[in-house]
Amino acid sequence: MHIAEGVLPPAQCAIWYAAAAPFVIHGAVKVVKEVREHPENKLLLATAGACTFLLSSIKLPSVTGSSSHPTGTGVGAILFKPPVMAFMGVIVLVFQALLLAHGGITTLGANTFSMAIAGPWIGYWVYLLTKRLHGPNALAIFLCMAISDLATYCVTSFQLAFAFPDASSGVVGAALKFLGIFAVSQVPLSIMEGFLGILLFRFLVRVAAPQLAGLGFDIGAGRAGAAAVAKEDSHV
Amino acid sequence: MTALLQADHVVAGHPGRPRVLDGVTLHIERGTRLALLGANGSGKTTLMSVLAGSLEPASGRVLREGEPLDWSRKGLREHRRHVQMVLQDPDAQLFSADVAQDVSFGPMNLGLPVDEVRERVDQSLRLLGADHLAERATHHLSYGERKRVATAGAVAMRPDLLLLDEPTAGLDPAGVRQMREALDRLTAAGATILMATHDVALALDWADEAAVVCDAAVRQGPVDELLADSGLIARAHLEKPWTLALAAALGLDRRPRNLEQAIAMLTDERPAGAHDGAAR
Amino acid sequence: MTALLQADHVVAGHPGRPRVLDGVTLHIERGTRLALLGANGSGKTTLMSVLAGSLEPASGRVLREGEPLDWSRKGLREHRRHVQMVLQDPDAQLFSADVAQDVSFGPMNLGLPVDEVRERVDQSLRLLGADHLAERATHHLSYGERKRVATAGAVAMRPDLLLLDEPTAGLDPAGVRQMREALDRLTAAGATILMATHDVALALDWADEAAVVCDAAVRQGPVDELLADSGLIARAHLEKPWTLALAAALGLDRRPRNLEQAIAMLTDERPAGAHDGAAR
Amino acid sequence: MNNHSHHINALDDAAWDSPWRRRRVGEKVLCSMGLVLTALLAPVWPGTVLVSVAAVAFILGSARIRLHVLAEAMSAPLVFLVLGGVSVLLAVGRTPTDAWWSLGALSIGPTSSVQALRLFLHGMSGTLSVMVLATTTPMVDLLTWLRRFHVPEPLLEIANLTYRLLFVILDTMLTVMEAQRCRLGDNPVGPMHGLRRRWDNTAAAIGAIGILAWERAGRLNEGMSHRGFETTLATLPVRRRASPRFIVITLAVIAAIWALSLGGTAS
Ligand SMILES: Nc1ncnc2c1ncn2[C@@H]1O[C@H](COP(=O)(O)OP(=O)(O)OP(=O)(O)O)[C@@H](O)[C@H]1O
Ligand SMILES: Nc1ncnc2c1ncn2[C@@H]1O[C@H](COP(=O)(O)OP(=O)(O)OP(=O)(O)O)[C@@H](O)[C@H]1O
Ligand SMILES: [Mg+2]
Ligand SMILES: [Mg+2]
Repeated sequence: MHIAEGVLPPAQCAIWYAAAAPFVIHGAVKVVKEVREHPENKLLLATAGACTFLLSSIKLPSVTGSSSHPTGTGVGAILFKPPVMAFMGVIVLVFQALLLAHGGITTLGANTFSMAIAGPWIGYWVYLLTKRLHGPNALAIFLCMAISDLATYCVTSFQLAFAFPDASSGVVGAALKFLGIFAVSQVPLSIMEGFLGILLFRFLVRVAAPQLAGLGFDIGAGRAGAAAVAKEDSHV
Repeated sequence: MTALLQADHVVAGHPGRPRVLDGVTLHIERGTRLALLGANGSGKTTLMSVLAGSLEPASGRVLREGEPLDWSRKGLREHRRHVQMVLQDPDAQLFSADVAQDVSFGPMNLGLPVDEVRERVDQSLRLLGADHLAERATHHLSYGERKRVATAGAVAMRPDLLLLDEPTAGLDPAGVRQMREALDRLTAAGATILMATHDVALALDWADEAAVVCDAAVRQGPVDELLADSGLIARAHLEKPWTLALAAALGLDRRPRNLEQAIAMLTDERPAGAHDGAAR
Repeated sequence: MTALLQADHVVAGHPGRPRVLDGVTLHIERGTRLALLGANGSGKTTLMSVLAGSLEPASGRVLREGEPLDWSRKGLREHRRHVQMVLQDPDAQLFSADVAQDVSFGPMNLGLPVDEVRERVDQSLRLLGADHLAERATHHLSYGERKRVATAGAVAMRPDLLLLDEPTAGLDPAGVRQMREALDRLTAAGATILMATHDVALALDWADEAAVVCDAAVRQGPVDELLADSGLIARAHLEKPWTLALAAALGLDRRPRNLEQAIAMLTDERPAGAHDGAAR
Repeated sequence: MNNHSHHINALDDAAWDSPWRRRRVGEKVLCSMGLVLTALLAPVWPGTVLVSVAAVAFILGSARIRLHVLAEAMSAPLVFLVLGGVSVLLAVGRTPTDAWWSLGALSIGPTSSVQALRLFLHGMSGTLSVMVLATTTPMVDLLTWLRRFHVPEPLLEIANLTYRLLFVILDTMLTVMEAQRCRLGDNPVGPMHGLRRRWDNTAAAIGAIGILAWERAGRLNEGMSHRGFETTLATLPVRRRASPRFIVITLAVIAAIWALSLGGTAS
């Protein structure tokens, strides 16, 4: 769910651009440094970007047959770490704006902040926290996926509320309104995405354990992004 | 005459190219071996997707045993018990860690009891000559092995009709031979097979009938007849199989289908004197 | 005798399989058309990667014009001016979304002036019969078109030696013919070509020499001789090309390489009828 | 893999075939962004409406994009705009004195409806303005153009590769999903349409797509190293002709919109 082009007033566009910039620049610097050392990592990052983009076109099974789709930033946060996702998120959002008319250019800052920064970071913190508390892996993944999805949608709701405060109850009322409306699709979706995350990682552990280990999954955090990926890649 | 499967004035395509097939009619009789020929991008794979129930035509009908295909969830489930398609790229259809598990994917989705699933897996691997692979990891298989396992996955659904998209492409000659033997076993076990291929010699040798996709339409007929039609061959970017080209060049009114028949034709036809020598 | 490129007792492989090639020796003379044959997984692609300077052998040497290949960054850059490889899957090679831009990648890496790059791009697309594609999106091309563009990308480096991995696989017969015409133009323009293929008839017709990868070693020789060797053919999972099989079955001591020669052989030999040809 | 016009590439296909492909990217960006800013900054009435009209005229008239491509592209943002508009239209809380309609805590009044209309019109005109760029300029051209702003080269290369891989992986994705459908992966027997198995199967499909994508990236990496890839992906810059006429028209249209809107509010 991205904010469409033209919807935010100019001042707010600028504010959200300014808020997102440090994270994106931080991510971009990391990415540049990373690929200067390992040019072959360009491809892995590009793959991650392409997959994130395409993930949003996969339909999730549901009883009603509605067409909800995953956002996938949670998987990205676990596999590639949030700073990298902040930068890749911008690319994906630009592509979505220009290839799918989903989102926009002036609203890019706001959408980046919600989808590529707030979602992955909050999800990732929850993931680390759960692991720190010795929570089971599955729970950590579930919470990371579900909460990064929920965080994205909460931030978006507030962004819209600031732009369009409710005629009678102001920003808070508007935020509740947007939260309420989008909750219909987003709350079940985030839960589904959480479950999907568990199944997905279970599948990956079964068939691609070495690659996952290479990415630093479940072996220890702290490895920046795709550093280890490239080494694995040579014998995939 | 109710065909096992039949496409009736089908118009189908993809978002960017809505009329890849524009009024295609095709009959698949039970027990035939049907070769599907045509240029790159002519729409062979598209036609197979329509027949398999994966791509709904914009207009026209697909009939199974004379009954129009019901494109609902339930109808498609029923259809796929009878018609199975194997795609060209084996990697894209192996999604389990080991071979037996992968082959069991379809039967499990049919909700069969575990014992029956196990039996079907064994049997279909055996038919494809791949029973020794059952316990191997899918990503350790060679290309030819992966092709056979992917086919076993479809065979395990016990379909009446198998749609195979270029089952021999990329295989070495020995691999092609093994795949052909597997297809012969399947035919003997009662399956009807449609095979898309670019190999005209293989088509002529293996098939009874051919369907050539050309200019968004299909021409169906006996394989040796269609492949002797120079006009059609040029339009469909095909070439005459060498056996037919040879017979034509020698001015012989025969249509040998493979090396053996070509040899027989040449030895038959040669003057008696030469005969004994050559017949060795 | 200094070969254009030469592998000398090369041992090479991949992490899981260290000795795919175990002491391979191969000579590529300037101007030859060399066919590389062998079973799936025998190591054809591996050998080509070694020759292209992309996979360093565990032992043994690669020599270009008699000089051992220098595996440093600088040495490899020099090597790639002379030797270029085209992979089987065109998508594994086309990274740019725009055709002309993609073809320009190699020449740009050579640090050539933009005008010369532009000229090379045009020329190599023309040689491959793909000049009309220059402005198209890579992802809008058909499979055959992508194959030709990928080859153009290598040709734009103006290499002495082109290593082509199954350039005709997956193409329809017309596409195969076009690719062969393109290869003929390249040979006429002075390139030496090594082509890996599973199509023995194509190898026999096109190549002067063949190299068969079998049991981790390579046997090199005249193509018609190797492809008439039944023992080798069985071990290497190949098959005898039909022209040779036909000649052998008819007891003729000739090795026709293609349909025309086979027809010529049969018409030569027929009028004479009981002629000794058959009586051996 | 060609022409996989999943909805993903309707706009992309249009851009590649657009008669404006030969135009300088900068000119198209000027046109599109000029309209976007006008939509955002000019008085809502008649500014946004004029911007919409101008954008549609550019897209359908001058760039000759087919109507159904534009209509299809606009359908997704429309859903969002309608949803957003409705939620702004319905105020919650104490009913304002000037409300036209109310039901419990919900009400519609002049303030909320003006806000809703503003959201809708801004959104429509902004999105249409961006479509001027999206329907006429393939992503590669845009990325190549960004080079002149000294965006670090590796970042542009990653974006470029992402774009290329998008189509390669889309192809893989469609194949994997079709393969699963063929064996009833999306439609298994079981309670609630086999919901449990469907979840497992979806996870397996996404995982398989991920792994295949990974493998393909590895192969592309190999292919590029065969072609001498070391650090940068240098390619030929595309030659384009400048069109002062186009710039003048663009500026004139934007100026006219401003004049009309400001004149409109002044009167
Ligand atoms: N990157 C790799 N990592 C590990 N093993 C590999 C890799 N590439 C190839 N192999 C293995 O090396 C062997 C030789 O592979 P290669 O690709 O050279 O065969 P090939 O003769 O080209 O086969 P084909 O005709 O199927 O293309 C095979 O057993 C293959 O599984
Ligand atoms: N998913 C898709 N989306 C859009 N266009 C497609 C899609 N799949 C195929 N096409 C297009 O439809 C046409 C027919 O494709 P199809 O794959 O059926 O050809 P084919 O006969 O199987 O070719 P080949 O011999 O190369 O496999 C082609 O022009 C192709 O580009
Ligand atoms: Mg096909
Ligand atoms: Mg190979």
